Amino acid sequence: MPIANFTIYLFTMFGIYALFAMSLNLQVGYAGLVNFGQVAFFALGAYTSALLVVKAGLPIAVGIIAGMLASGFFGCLLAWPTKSLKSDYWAITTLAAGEVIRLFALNEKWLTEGPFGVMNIPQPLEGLIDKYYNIFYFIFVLIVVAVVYMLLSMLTDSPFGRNLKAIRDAEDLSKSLGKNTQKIKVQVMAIGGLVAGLAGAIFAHYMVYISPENFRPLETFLIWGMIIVGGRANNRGAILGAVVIQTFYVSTRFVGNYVPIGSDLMSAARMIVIGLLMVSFLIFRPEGLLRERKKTYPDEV
Amino acid sequence: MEISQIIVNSLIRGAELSLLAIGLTMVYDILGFANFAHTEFAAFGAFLGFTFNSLLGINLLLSVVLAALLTGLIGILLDLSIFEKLRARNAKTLTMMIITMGMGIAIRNISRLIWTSSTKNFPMPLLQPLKILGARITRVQLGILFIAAISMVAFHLLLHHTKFGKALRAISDNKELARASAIDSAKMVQWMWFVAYSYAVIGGTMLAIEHLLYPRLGFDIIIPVFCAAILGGIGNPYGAVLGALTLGFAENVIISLDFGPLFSLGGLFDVGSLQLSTGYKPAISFMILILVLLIKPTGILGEN
Amino acid sequence: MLKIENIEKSFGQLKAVNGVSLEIEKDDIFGLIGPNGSGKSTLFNIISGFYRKDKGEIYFDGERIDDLLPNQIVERGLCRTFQVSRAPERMTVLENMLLAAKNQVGENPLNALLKRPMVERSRKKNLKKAKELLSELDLFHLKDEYSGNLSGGQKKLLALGRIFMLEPKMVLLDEPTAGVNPTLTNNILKGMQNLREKTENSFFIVEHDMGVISDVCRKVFVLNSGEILAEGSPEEIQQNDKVLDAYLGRN
Amino acid sequence: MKKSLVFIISVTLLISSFMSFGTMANEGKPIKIGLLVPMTGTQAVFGQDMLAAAKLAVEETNEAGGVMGRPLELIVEDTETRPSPGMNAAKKLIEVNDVPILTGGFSSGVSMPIAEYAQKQGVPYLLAVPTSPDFRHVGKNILSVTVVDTFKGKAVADFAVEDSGKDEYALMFMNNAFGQKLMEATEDSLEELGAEVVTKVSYELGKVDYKAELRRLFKNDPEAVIGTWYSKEGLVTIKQAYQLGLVNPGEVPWYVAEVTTSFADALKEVPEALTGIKGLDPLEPKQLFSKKFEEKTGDKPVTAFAAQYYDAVRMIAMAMNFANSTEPEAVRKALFNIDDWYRGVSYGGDKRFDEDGMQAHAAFRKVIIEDGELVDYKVD
Repeated sequence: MPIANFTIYLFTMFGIYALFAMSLNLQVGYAGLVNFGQVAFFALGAYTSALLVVKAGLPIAVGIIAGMLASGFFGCLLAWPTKSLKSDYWAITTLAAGEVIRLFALNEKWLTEGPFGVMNIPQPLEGLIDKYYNIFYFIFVLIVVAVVYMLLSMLTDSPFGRNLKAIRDAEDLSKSLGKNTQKIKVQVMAIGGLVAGLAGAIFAHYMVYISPENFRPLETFLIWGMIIVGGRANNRGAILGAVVIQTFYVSTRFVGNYVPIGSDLMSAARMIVIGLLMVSFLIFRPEGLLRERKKTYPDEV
Repeated sequence: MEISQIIVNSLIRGAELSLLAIGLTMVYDILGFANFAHTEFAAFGAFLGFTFNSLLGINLLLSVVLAALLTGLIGILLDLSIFEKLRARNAKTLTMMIITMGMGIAIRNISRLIWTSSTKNFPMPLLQPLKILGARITRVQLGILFIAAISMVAFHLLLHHTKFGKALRAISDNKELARASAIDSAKMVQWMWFVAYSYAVIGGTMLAIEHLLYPRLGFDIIIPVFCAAILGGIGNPYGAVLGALTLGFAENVIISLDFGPLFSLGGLFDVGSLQLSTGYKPAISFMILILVLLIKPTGILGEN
Repeated sequence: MLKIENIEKSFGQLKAVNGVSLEIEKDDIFGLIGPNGSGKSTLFNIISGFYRKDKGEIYFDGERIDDLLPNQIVERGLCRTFQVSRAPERMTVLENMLLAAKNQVGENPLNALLKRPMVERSRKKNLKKAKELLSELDLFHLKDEYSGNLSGGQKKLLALGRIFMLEPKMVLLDEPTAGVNPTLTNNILKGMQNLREKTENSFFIVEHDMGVISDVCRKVFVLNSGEILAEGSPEEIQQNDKVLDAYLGRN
Repeated sequence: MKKSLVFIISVTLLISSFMSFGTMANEGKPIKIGLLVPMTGTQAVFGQDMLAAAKLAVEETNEAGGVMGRPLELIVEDTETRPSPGMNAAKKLIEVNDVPILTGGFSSGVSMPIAEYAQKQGVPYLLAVPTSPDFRHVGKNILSVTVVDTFKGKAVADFAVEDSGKDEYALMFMNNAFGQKLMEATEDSLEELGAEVVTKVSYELGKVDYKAELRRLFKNDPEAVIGTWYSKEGLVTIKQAYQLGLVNPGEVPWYVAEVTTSFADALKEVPEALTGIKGLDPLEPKQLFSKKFEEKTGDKPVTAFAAQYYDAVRMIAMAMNFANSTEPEAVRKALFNIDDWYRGVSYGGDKRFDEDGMQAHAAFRKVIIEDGELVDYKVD
């Protein structure tokens, strides 16, 4: 069943990227906060969970939750100094913060093992389920995606979600209507952080090994591609985008088997396509594949 | 390290960054969005210059000028084909910013596709350094300082003694008014892209000459360049130069400082020498950026 | 009710507001007029907390508010509109109204997830009120339209509607009829007066259209070059020589 | 929702069809082995070189009759020098292409998770370049054609101390798994020899400015420098060190753990800056491989890694012939039997494994750089 295994692996990765993309989508799509360093949150979730489980011997569930909290806390921390600034500054600050987290993981060997990475990260229930572990993990990820999707939909449909859209479309209007926009921005960075941290922790326990190399800025660009192609302010769009971009990314591997093109060229070409996809979607179909849904209230009163 | 050496190193770093920051700050100011592809075009232009110089055998200065002009033209073309339309559509700054990010990814990888990931080295004589006031400096670095100085004087003249410069300053001073007035702002904006990218190419080439040329060069300097522009106050080209020099100085000082005495609390504890790991060097500009944003987001020369 | 004392504000060399003092009582409509660049909008931005004053004090309901953030000022019942109406591109008219509702349970993300029944109840209540207000403002037929697609006048009406969702004690209206066609202008004024009678709150209107002001305002302040030039009833103002010279004389 | 469902289904079909192509081809004649190469990312520079060497080995194997009478074929996958794509590559090779054995690899950080995975899947992985001592403990399926870092560290420390007789050393190694282990090993060996390490500098890969690192390196006035680089970083470092006036091998000698790897670019670009620098390179017996490689590709191999890739592929082919099987476990066992027979082209050519599947022997060549050429060097 090797092919089935590979397919399950791919679909598990779809799920992890879908979580990751949804976290960015909440910040960018709903609240209009440009975050070019989302990979930092992913990394924090992954490292926190991995280190707590491997080094402190805590249960995996505790690790995952701690990973989420660490990443959510980092969101607050990052949002604090920038909360009153224009969104351009967010873009730059987050881009830089993403690199700082990676540098920290690379340089603080006493804590993170530096470039060696964290090895032998335990997997949930690994002793109990043996043969079909891939399938088990895939189902686990699927359930997490479904739950997160549901919770995020509840959030974005709520007055909180409406406040986010108002900040995105007209920040001073929200202020004039009594919204504490700074607090809301901190909240949304925290929630986005929680979800990205969750994605990171799940990733770490799936890969069994993480190192700073996993968290290069490239990952952030990939998920940007996902939400722009899939559709901003639409969680289904984020999931669809994750599937499309990830499929494109992996399938170029297969193309390489049939078309004689150097692998370096292939990788460059792949990123050119993703860059151009971002640009042309924003010009010709800014809403993405799945557009933001209009919220209507049927006559119920 | 000798203080004279710190000053020389800071000057060189500052000179390279300022030519990049000038264009970034102009575009940011006039069009209202951060151009994340700015440094990528600098690297792209440096590659063009390298190609002219070492493959076609054109003289180095001429190659750089040609590359700068060509990249400037690309800037104009991109404005005509993309940004002008988006401005007409009143696209949000967020959209513009993400487009430049996407564009940056594409340009970076186009360079990779054309010139491959392997590094290029501008053919330069490798010479032992000269010693000036105790500081070591190479002839190439002296040349870089010289060209940067000339470029900055030229920019000053451009800003104050040409129709373009006057229009640019007018728009910068009062954007509402300029939009309403008869100034042909579309044409002016295109000139601005041209100047911004040409200067970026000069800066990028200087970086490539001093160090190395490779496709990710543009991405590696994006944070310092932004930091310099913000430090100097967005929209202020002189501020950008000052910001770049300040950043260069800060980077060099912080990395050579020994924090040991500070943490020993006046000799109470023996902590030995305590220096920031050089691995954190790229993080210095980020720390400065955060500090500026916290204390004075309008930059050193900016108004409140 | 609103007391402004000696407010000053400069932008670089330019003194936009230069020592303005004025007082506004409860339950009536007041006007603020002045030529372009006289500092009206700047003053509004200072009162509503969008700009920081350089000097001076502002009191609302006896409480000092000049150091508060915009949202804190709104919480105390002092609300504003903008000269160029803000209209979120991808939010419907009805969502705009719901956005403005005060103290919604579901604005806290935790409540939105955990206190679903309460959120639902508050939503129903606000929905009812929003629909009623929309009907009164003659916007009900547009309730599912994106607010970004409305005309300028409709946006101004919507701005008024949002303000009333907030149940304010006092409203600062920044040129509520500028650039609006006469029919809609009437709608806006009528809506404003109707609602004011019902809710007994005060209005402070910036206008440059003297006609609008004299129709609805009890008292008018005239601002010129950042200073109060005159104050009084619309009739008094229209006969004030200084005002005629500085402002009306040019028309 | 319907649309996205249709989309997901079509994507699945697309992927499966690609994959079934893969397996159908698998039933054809050639015997396939999986090769992991960094063709992109930070170490792409070496990728071409190593791939060419592996292809040369395949060609020679096939000219000599192939494997069990069938042609040998490489399935090449790019690791992008990143763990996740590396893992994707390995999974694809094992699960889709169903290869009986993996080889190649470059950075230990990328290869470690792959090794863990291959061990679990029961597929042997013959490491061609990664050198972390940790591979020893992953499991029986992990074997190596190259010596671990501890060997190299000891070798360069011995050379430096024996040659220079100095006591105070400054070390400069890259901040990745390879560099850090090598630095540890070098430091330990130096201390055993009674010498002292006065400064340790770890540098981040891929930067263009190592002036700060170089100043650190010389801060405590070391009597000699030991370090290693990858080609690009080596070029920048030596250029800037030279311009800072820090390269005076007459006064402060430099010893480099892997000369060709460190200075592949620098030897071409700035040979004058390298004069007098000494170091080690894996010994390639009689340079036979380099000659063949040059005939084939027109260039000399850039680094010694090429020879290691060549060895890995030749050894796998030989093992399959010995075992007369492509069954993973049989091939793995056979690798232990061929090692007395096979004469390699890297590290002196002795390719005998120890009981953990690691290399037990290594021979180095001591060189000094003169006029951009590596010249054999003898310690007096």
